[in-house]
This record gives sequence, C-alpha cells and structure tokens, in this order.
Amino acid sequence: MKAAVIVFPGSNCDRDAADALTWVTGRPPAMVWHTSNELPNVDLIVIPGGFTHGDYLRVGAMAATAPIMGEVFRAGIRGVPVLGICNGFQILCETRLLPGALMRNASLNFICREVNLKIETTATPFTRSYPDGALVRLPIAHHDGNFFADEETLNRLEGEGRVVFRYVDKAGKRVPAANPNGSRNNIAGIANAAGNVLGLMPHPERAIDPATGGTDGTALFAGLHEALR
Amino acid sequence: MTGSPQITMEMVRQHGLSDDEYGFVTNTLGREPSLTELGIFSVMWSEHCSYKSSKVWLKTLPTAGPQVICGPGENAGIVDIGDGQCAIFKMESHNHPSYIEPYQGAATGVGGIMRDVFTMGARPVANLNALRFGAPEHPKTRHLVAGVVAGIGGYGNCVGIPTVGGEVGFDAAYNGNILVNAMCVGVASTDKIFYAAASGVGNPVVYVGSKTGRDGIHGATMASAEFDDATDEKRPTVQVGDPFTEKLLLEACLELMEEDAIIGIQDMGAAGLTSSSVEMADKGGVGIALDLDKVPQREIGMTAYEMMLSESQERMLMVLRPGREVDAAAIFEKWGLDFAVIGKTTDTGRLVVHHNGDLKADIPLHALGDGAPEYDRPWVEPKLAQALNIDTVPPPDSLLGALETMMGAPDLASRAWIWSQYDRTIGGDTVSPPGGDAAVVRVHGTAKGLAMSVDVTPRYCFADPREGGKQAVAECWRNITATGALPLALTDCLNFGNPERPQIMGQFAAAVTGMGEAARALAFPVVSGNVSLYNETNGEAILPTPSIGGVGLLTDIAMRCDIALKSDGDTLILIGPDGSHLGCSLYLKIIEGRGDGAPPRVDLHGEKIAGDFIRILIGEGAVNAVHDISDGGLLVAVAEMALAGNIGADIRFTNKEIASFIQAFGEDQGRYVVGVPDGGAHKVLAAARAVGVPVRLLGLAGGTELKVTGEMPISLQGLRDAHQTWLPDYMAGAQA
Amino acid sequence: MKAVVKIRLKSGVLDPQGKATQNALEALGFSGVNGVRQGKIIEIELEGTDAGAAREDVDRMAQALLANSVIESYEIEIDGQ
Amino acid sequence: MKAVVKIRLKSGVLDPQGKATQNALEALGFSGVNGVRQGKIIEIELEGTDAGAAREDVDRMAQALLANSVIESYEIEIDGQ
Ligand SMILES: Nc1ncnc2c1ncn2[C@@H]1O[C@H](COP(=O)(O)OP(=O)(O)O)[C@@H](O)[C@H]1O
Ligand SMILES: [Mg+2]
Repeated sequence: MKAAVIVFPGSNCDRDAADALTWVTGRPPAMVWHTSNELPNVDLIVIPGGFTHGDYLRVGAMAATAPIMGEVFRAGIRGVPVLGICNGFQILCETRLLPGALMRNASLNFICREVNLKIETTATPFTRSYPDGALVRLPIAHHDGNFFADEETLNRLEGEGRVVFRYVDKAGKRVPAANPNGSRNNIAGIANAAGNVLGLMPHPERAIDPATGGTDGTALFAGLHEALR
Repeated sequence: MTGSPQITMEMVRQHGLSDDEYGFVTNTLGREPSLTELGIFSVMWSEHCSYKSSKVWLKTLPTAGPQVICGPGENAGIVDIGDGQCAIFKMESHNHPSYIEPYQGAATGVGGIMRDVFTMGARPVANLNALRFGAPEHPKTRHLVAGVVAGIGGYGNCVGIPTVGGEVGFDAAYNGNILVNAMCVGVASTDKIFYAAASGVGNPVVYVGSKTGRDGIHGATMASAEFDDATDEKRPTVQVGDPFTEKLLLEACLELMEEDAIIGIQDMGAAGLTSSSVEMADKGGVGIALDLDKVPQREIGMTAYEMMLSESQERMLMVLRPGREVDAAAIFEKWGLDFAVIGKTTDTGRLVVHHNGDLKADIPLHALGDGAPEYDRPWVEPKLAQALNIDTVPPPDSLLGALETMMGAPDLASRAWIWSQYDRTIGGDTVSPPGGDAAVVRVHGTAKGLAMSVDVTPRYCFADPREGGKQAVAECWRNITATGALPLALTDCLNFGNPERPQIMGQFAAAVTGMGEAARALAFPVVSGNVSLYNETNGEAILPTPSIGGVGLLTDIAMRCDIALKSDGDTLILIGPDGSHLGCSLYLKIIEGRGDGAPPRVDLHGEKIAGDFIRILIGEGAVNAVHDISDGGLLVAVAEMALAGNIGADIRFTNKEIASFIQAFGEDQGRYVVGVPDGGAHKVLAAARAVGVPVRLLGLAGGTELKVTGEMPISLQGLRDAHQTWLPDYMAGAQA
Repeated sequence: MKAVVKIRLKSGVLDPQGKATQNALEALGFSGVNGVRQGKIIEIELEGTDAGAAREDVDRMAQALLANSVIESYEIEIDGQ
Repeated sequence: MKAVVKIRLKSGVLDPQGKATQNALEALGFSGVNGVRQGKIIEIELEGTDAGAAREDVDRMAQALLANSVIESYEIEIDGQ
C-alpha cells in the first residue's frame, strides 16, 4: 500500500499518522504539502489531525480551500480511500466529501480521553478487519467534535449504514452518557456513500502501541494494508 | 537625541528606576538618556530581566554535574540523555498577566516557555504547569481556574505538544495573585544545540515571526510624556497568544537549524527586541546596530520606544552567517512568517538604534547586561513555626472516614477535570500520563524515557522556608525516582513577595539555601530557572512558592513503574520510616482546620538511600507499583494506588509506639509505598535491611474495598466518587 | 470601504455556545432570558469605492470561505464610503 | 424583544483569527483586502417590552459575562418590539 499524508500549516498529528502507516506498511508515506497541485499515485490519502490554520474562523475551513484539496476531492470521488482523522474529518466535511459539520463540544471544553466506540459497519476498507459489531477503545482529543447534520441527512446516513463509529457505553449501548461532545446520534465517524471516504474524531493512529494507549487502532491500518496491497 | 522629551524625575520613577540607578544611567551615558534609552534601561534593569535582587542567592545553587551540558544563563538548561541526545528544559512564570486575563496570560506563558526551548534547537516533547489559585470560595477563583486551564490547553493543544503533568493548589494567600508556572521539555541532538551569543562583525541581525504591535508595553509608558495626547490607539494592550503562528515558527526554526546558517538565536520574550538584542550582543561580546524602520509592524505610527519595549508574542531574533539570508528567508516565507534583516553586529560594544533615520539610542551594552545593578538586599531570618504539640490533636473517629474526607478536599481531589482538557497523548510517546507521580514520555524512536514532575509544598515553605526549599527538591526527585528514572537535573520558578521587605528576602534566601542543600545531596543540579518577585497585593505576600521542575532518564521505558496496584495478593510495603509528623499536614488542615506546626524535616541522607534503593528495586523488576508518600501521608498514598489500579487493599498499622492516625496521615519525608508481586516480599524486606533503609510490611492488595484493621471497610467506588467529584462540581458551579 | 459579514447559525442547528451562555446568564441571576444564539461578525477593509462591486466580492468570499452553508447563514452590510 | 450584542477586539489587540482569514482570502485570489477583524455577535431573546430596561440589563450582562473588557469592546442594539 502506498499512502500519502497531507500536511497543512498547523497539522500536528502528521508525524503520528506517518509513523502508524510506516509501522503497518513497512514504508513511509509521501508527505504532501498543502500548496501542491499534484497528488502522488497512492492507494490511500490520510488527512491528519491538528489545528490547521489554527482552526481560526471555523475548524477545517481554511484547509479545505488549499490547492491540494481539489486533488483529494477528485481522488475521493474516483474511489481512492481517504481517511480524515479529527481535524482531517473536519476538513473533509468542509470540502463536502462528507456531509454535516463539526461544531464546538457541548461542554465547550477541549476533551482528551479514551472513549468506547462501536464499529457499526465492517463494509468499508477501513473497518473490514474488525469483527462485526466490535467494541473498541480509542483516544479522542478535540474541541470541536460535535457532529451536526440535519434530520434528512442523518436519516440517510443511518439508513445507508454510513455511520461507521459510534460513541457507546461499555456494554455497547448508545446512551447519552457515552456521548463526549454532544454529537448527533452519538456519531463519531461516518463514510461517504461509496464507503471509500471515512472521517472520524477518535485517533486510531494513537492506538497502535501497547505502551501508549492500547492497540485497538491497529486493525484499521492493518485492514487497509491488506485491502490495498 | 532627536525628538526626545526632557526626562523628568517623575518619568524616571514611573520607569521603576531608583535615584541611584538613574545616576548610574547618566554616568554611563555621560548625558541624560533619551526616552527610548530610559525605557531600555528600565526593562533591562527590571527585576524580571536583571535578577538584581536574586542573583547573589542564585549563585549559591549547584549547577554542575557530569550530565550537565549547559547550566543556567542560556534560554534553557541542557542535560545529556545519551546516544548523542539531550533534554532541554525550563520553567517560567506568567503570574501577573494570568491574573489580569487568565486565558491569554496562561496561553502566552506556555508559548513563551516553548520558544525558550526550541530556540536552542530542541523539539518540545512535553509541557507541564504548576498552578496556585486563591481559596475556592473566593469569588474570582473559579473564573481564574477556568481561564487558566483553557488557556494552557488552548495553546499547547494547538501547537501539538502534550501537556503531561503539573500541580494545582488552592490557598487564600493567592486570592489576589495567582501563580501560573509553565515548564517545557524538549529533545535535541547534542551536536545541534543553538546558543544565544552573537559573533562577528557585520553579520545580519534577523527578525522572524509575527509582526510587532503595542502588546504588553511596560505599563510605565502609559503616563510618559510622549503620550500626553495619547489616543486610545496608543494604549498598550494585553498580549494575545497565537499558537498557530507559534507552530509555524517552531517548524520553520527547526528547519533552518538543519542548515548551517545560524550563529546565534534568541526568542523575544519579556522586553522583546530590547532584551533579545542586548543578550545576544552581550553574550557574544559584540555590538549591535538596529534600524527599526525594518521591523515588521502591525500598527502604524509606532515609536522607537514602543518597538523596543513591545512584548508581542511569537517572535525570534537571530544572527545569521553572512550570505545565508536568502536561504533563511525562503524557509520563513514557506511557513508564511515575516522575515526581515533589521540590523547588523558591530565592533562597538554598543546598542545603537535608529528610527526614521534618527538616532534613538546609543548605549554601552555592558551596562545593560553584566553591568546591571545587583543588590544584596537586607534580609532577616524567617520566624519558624513552632513544633506541633501532638497532644492537642485528637484522633479521628475513623481513619477511613477521615481519608474519605481528605480525598474529596480541594487539596487532594482529583485533577482530572484539568488534565482532561489537555492533549496528553499527541506525539504517540506519552507512556505515563498525568495521574501518577512523574509523567513519562518516550524519547521518540528509542526505548528511552524522560520522567518529569513539578513540585513544591508552599505551606511547608511558609512555616520553614529552608526545610520547605529542601522538601520541594526532594519531592520532585522522589516523584521521578518512583517511576524508576534517574533524576538528572531541575529547573525552578521561585515565586515570592516583595524582595525589598527583609522578611520576604529572608524567605527567599532560606528557601534557596534549602534547595541548594537538597540539590547537592541528591546530585540533582539546577540547570535553568526563573524568579518571580513582587507577588503581593496590598502588602500581603503569597506563600513562598519555589516550584521545582525535574527531569529524569529511564534507559528503558519497559522497566518503568507507576502507582497502580497490579493484582490481588500483591504485598504492600512501606519503604522509609513510619509516619510520625503531623505538623503542617493536610490532616491537620482538612480534618482539624488548623495549619500550625513545623513542617516535616527532610533527612537528605535517608532520602538518597531510600530513593536509590527504590530505583534498584524497579530496575530489577522486584516491585510492580511504587508511589511516593507526600501530601496526606501513607493512607492517602495507598488510596491513590488502589484507585489507580482499581484494586483494593487491606493494611494495618503495627507500630505500637505511634497512634495509628499519625502513622496513617503523618507527612514524614523520604518514603514510598511499593507493591510486590506474590512471593517477592521477603527479598524486598531483606534487601532493605541490608542497605539500612527502614521497611515495614503494610498488608495486601486485593478486593474492591480499602480495609484498615479494626475499621469498617470503605468501597473503592465510594472513595473514587469522593475523589473525583469535587473539582468538576466546583467548576460546574459557574453554570449551575 | 468596510464590509461587515454577520454569520449566524441556521435555526434548527443546536448552538452549544449560545446554550452555555444562556445557562451562565441564568446562574448569574439574570431572569427573562428566553434564548441566546452566538454568531460571528467579520469586518473586512476593502480597497475600492464601488459598493455594489464590493457586495458581490464579499458575497463570493462568504460562499467560498467565511460561512458554511450546512450550518450557517450570512448577511452582508457595506458601509462607510 | 431581541437584543444584539456585538463584541469586537479593541483596536491594537492582536487578532490572529482575522489575520489568518485575511491570508486565506488572499490565497483564494481575492485582492484588495486590506484587513480582516473577527468579532462575536450574541443575540438574546428577552422577556418584557421596555427597550430602555432591556438595554440596561444587557449592558450588565455584557459587563458580567459576554465581553472580556480587558481585550474586547461591545455595542448593544435593541430591536423588534
Ligand atoms: N495542572 C496540571 N496539569 C496536568 N497535570 C496535573 C496538573 N495538576 C496535577 N496534575 C497531575 O495529577 C497528578 C497528581 O498531582 P499531585 O497530587 O500534585 O502529584 P504528586 O503529589 O505526586 O506530586 C500528577 O500526575 C500530576 O501530574
Ligand atoms: Mg508523588
């Protein structure tokens, strides 16, 4: 699998994402600067977390207008897998590769902790290696993870099985108490209709090393590697 | 000098210079200063920049050791961590700005300390902070806590540096003067360290980063003659942090540092352009000439005075090798940052400043740097607290009841509400996050780890500043030791009241003396630090608060230890003497509502032996949980271990000579609780006796309750609720 | 010339900041607050003197960047010629 | 009754948000943008019909909570009775 990590001014999980990809594929991804007009020929595009352009104005908004995002958009439409983590998810919503928007956490506070998640579908290249209905623990670290979409969009997302990660309690139940940020329907991650574009607030790249935060993110990268070999 | 008003004694006083100091200025110059020059002297000779009251005492601290690459005097201290790598770290205060505007004050404090670290070539890997607020019931406290915590997180999270530790205290002595001390630790290659010293003649002096505005200009400017017709536009303003620009500056500087282009580099912190240019020139023994027309400016009509004194954030000054300007400019342009050649090094030994073609300042550098005034201020021996008469302290109805109350009190309640707002895991190297003794961050790409902790117990320092100074160093050393790491060196932030009062100077002198004693005995030298004086409101000083930030090295993170109990049946053992000392303890404060008594004495010899023994136990894998005993005493330590591991414990107090509650809550120093895997207890007991460290069997880990012989057990859940609810509930009071 | 863009959350979009502000106002003892919504105001200094052209420009800026039509609506004022 | 509080950074106070927005507009090809400042707009639904009383109330709210007087200034509009 050949991967590219898009780097914007203010990206700060780019190294973490590259490390995770290197670890699983055995080779470092291409790091692509935001002003580039060209994407290398890759099997996977990762938009990492961070505070692109300081998240000033609106999270992800300025990054979404970067020259490279036109290429990413076209690649996403073509079916190239695109993974947006945290700020990457916010950017994908702003480019409209994914529906909805991410708003300020309901508590208004930045939240950094581990959350329980249910993998609602394994019918994506990102989740194919997880068992059906798997419960996983991943860290979140964000100020704006409160997913919003209008009723119609939500129904479509739910109806088409495009909610991929959901905040749940230890037993796997979708309860308000398990929702860290006020997200609609406890949504933590969604896919586009074709399933090749995934955006999620939790950080799978921070969960591949038992020394630092568990290994529940491993299957995501390993699954991609297998699928895109 | 062109356009400068006549300097009056009123203006001199507004600039905080004494008559003698002003006399020294006119002597040095051989004439009256211009207003710009007065401003420059004023900031360079301020307590903050010149350390004029503290220098004599700071010189007594130990600063050397085989591990020390660079001690105090540079932007940050540097210790060797092997394999051609070093750790670069420092702590700094942002107390006053944080009281005025808690979010921006704390945020810019974090930004400033990170620049101190990356200006030396290090990539920051961890932030820590030591915070002191007023009494919880004080009307301003909640607002200040919320703002400071949000500001620290807002800045560090955005730049992408994990915040991994710190400490928080509440005391009415900080009602009008909170403390925000920020620490940053970075890692660099030993062969790529950058210092501040300029050198050569005719080399370009380069300004990079944000534009200069009228941010945070010395308050004295408000009333100075030039502003008699001051408009709103000219008013100095609060510094606002821009973490996004800081992140760009960090990446751009590190990128430039990969090339052989920089001769000297220095961040613009307090007193901005003035102190950075003076320090670079003075350290390198050269002169410097600045043309302020070249300075990137955010506002129109700024004067030389304003530009020299501005404290706009996210700026750096560098001296480049001649001819490297173009390459350097390209890097800063790529990152969208301002880049300007604003002057050059000279052979005059003077700071010469031009603006609009006019000469605005011409000062011999020596007078601003090494030649700045230095005072041996009068001081008196601190009045020490009387020893506690233990007979006046009644035992509690129940030890576990008292424990529950203590664990839910502001002093001991969980700080999770705070650190859950900090990104602690970014970077993928945080192997021991907040919640234990020291935090441990892996050195990226290696098996090594840096252990870090920030500590001080102000109530001890108030009761006995020298013992308190010793204790702060010892506790920091102990926290690092409890992870298995070898403590390497410390940085400090000495927060005290008005040094012109002999009592305060006495506190300062004694605390520094105690710190020095401990640092020497524990081979834990001081490599950087910061002094914050005049922390007073209406003549009421804060508690003496010498915050100590320490860094230690673990050669293999796989061998680290944390505080969590690991499994049912593990044996709990006390390393160190039994609890016997209740003076100044949290038990007295929380349960009895009194703060009297002398603080516990620090036996530095015992401290060293116990700590070295602990490190050996951890290195041999003989223990699987270690927690030092500090605030609240032994029973609190055991409770914290139980909560962290979610495993209960059953312990007993077997010393017949000392009442159980004193054994449980005494705050005697130099002690640890260890958890020993099944079957290993003998060996630990025997080994301790062999090296002469006191030990005592406490009991066993297991179950879901905390048990003390002869008492009704308490459930871990109950204890956890007590521990975790206070801070969130308190902060929610802002809304409820 | 100065343009002001007022950006508001669309009705139906939950406003966490507004909600928190309303709660805080109530906690401070202010009564009779039935609702609080928080928006943004962006002031743009423009070259040129043609108000009509400016409005068109700013409208394009709002669509391209300043507002997110999924959650926000906007309003433009041009003044000070 | 509706009150609108416009909150702006005082002049001279660094506005990183405005600066970044300006840069982004330039990168998008909009020329002639000389400056951008970002502020907040808070809309408050109030009970009662006395505009004068409402203004006083809202002024107290602004001072107590809505605006940070160290770095921000504010302006109140009352409308729609
Ligand atoms: N302001 C803070 N920021 C981050 N972590 C904090 C802060 N305050 C306390 N902590 C963490 O909470 C834990 C308990 O703190 P403390 O009781 O001061 O520890 P100790 O007594 O071992 O020094 C530590 O892990 C510490 O790093
Ligand atoms: Mg400790």
